[in-house]
Amino acid sequence: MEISVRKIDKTVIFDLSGDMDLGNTPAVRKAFLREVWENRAPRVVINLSSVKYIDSSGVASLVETLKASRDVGSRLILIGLSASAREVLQLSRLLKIFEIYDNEEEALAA
Amino acid sequence: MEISVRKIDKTVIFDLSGDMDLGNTPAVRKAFLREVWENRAPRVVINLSSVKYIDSSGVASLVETLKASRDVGSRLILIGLSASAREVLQLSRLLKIFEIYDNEEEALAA
Amino acid sequence: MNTASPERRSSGKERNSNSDGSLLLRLELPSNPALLCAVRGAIERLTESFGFSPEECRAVTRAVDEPIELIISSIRGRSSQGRPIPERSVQRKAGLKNVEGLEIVLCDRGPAIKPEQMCIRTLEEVRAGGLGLHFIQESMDFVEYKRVKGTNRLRLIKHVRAPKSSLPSK
Amino acid sequence: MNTASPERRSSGKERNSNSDGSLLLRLELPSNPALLCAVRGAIERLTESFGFSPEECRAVTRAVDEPIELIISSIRGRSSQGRPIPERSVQRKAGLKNVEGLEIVLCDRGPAIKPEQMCIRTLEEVRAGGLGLHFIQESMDFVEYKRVKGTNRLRLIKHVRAPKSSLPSK
Ligand SMILES: Nc1ncnc2c1ncn2[C@@H]1O[C@H](COP(=O)(O)OP(=O)(O)O)[C@@H](O)[C@H]1O
Ligand SMILES: Nc1ncnc2c1ncn2[C@@H]1O[C@H](COP(=O)(O)OP(=O)(O)O)[C@@H](O)[C@H]1O
Repeated sequence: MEISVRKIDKTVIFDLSGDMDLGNTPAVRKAFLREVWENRAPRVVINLSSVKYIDSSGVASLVETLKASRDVGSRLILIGLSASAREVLQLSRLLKIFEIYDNEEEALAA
Repeated sequence: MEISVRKIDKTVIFDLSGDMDLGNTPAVRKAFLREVWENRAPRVVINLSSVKYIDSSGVASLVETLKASRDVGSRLILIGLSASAREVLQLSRLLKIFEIYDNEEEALAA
Repeated sequence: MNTASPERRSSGKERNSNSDGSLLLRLELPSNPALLCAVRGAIERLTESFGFSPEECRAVTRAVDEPIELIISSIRGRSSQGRPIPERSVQRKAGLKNVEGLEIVLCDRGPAIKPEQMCIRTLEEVRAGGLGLHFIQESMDFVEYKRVKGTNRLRLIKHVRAPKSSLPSK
Repeated sequence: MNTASPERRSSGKERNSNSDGSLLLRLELPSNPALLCAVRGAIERLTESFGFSPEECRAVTRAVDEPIELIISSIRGRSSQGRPIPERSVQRKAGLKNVEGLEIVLCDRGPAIKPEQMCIRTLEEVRAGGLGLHFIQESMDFVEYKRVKGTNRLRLIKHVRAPKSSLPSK
């Protein structure tokens, strides 16, 4: 799993690629939470378009990031969900909890 | 591996999907050869755009089909090669032996 | 980790099927999360070749991946016990049951699972954790957990509903 | 099935590395071509996680798939011998060698390979067949064949050239 961070105006965008599983969610979670807590960007976008698989620990790290972003008053947006990622959030009944858009354009316009 | 055959004018088009490996090349080979020998279409197109993997037995069945088509005087064209399929033909030094186009349009215009 | 449906549990055919010689594939791996991708890769492709729909392929893959993660976590002491335990191997067998489904048996020699760890939490509240078991239950037709002579055995079965292509016989 | 390069063959480190306890994954399967896809799925994903380039991932996958096909064919009597032989299992081990490459050992209890079967044909003429061994040689850094106590052992090694990400330690 590779993580990189970009900034467009006041939006922080995480680009992830690879699978989000037990092997890397501790690192991913840390990267997300540090960004949310330290920089308190008003909008954080997690780009999952190159993520093939998200497991329950990946879902857990997304939930923790959502909670942290609510705590600091920033908006968390997920984009580029694969069928698998959508199914996992659906199964977890979290599809309606997250703010989700198809792509970056829509997320930045939202 | 799924195989289906279509006809556009005098061109026979095979649409394959799945992997071409030892498990299915006997069936694929048979389908190719029967079409070439029985119907002797002037042009046979093998659409590999949904084929992820071709092994040496798959390459062998393509070579046999090429030889059969030369025997009956028809043209064999391969389209939609994946990076993997291209590499396998390259490794086999067959990339220049086959008539290859990107897509159906180009094959039909050729 | 038994299913709620009693008629499935009492099916003698299903209970014995993993010893009927129809072993398809056996995987053995140390409890290293870096290997999860390889197991998923194998299951993804195997389920495809069984004629499961793409959704079903993903569901079975998830249902195999999640318990292996639970096993790795429990063996590595990341679980509630909180103490590190020597790493043990995880095995997976996939048996073909009369060409009507896929059976997967996960074995590990980690600590026994306590019944209270096996309850699926309600999904009403938004919180991290407790999702793995839920994914497994949602994805499979039959789920059974047993502790036999120091080995945890988790059996998972998924039936093929609309077979597109059947597995070629040997 | 030794490589032409003698300095590789004489490397004691490489010769012993598969017994150094760095087993990553062990796969056991009957000689059924329907399972090839599962083995490829596992190797594809494993090589990705090792940081091999997409081309290298495909090359290693091919180099593992082709000899298993040869084994299946030889066990099933599809090979030159022409007579059916009882099916046996194929095993695969992948060991990590000092985080610098991937070692794969394929074992089978089929008939021994005769030296004359091991020669790679010239690719000058256009004909079907004889490509499998060529794909293996072209794809791997080290290839070695041994017959040990009724077991054929084929060792394949691929070095990681530009590691993008290393396999997390346990
Ligand atoms: N096969 C298993 N091996 C080890 N532990 C298991 C197994 N199945 C379930 N568990 C235990 O079940 C509990 C619940 O798992 P899960 O639903 O994934 O919750 P969480 O997301 O909090 O880990 C965990 O504490 C785990 O230790
Ligand atoms: N590990 C192996 N097990 C069994 N047979 C093998 C093995 N490696 C090579 N062979 C033999 O090597 C020969 C050449 O294989 P290959 O290059 O793929 O040619 P072909 O495409 O004609 O099968 C085959 O006859 C096969 O029986």
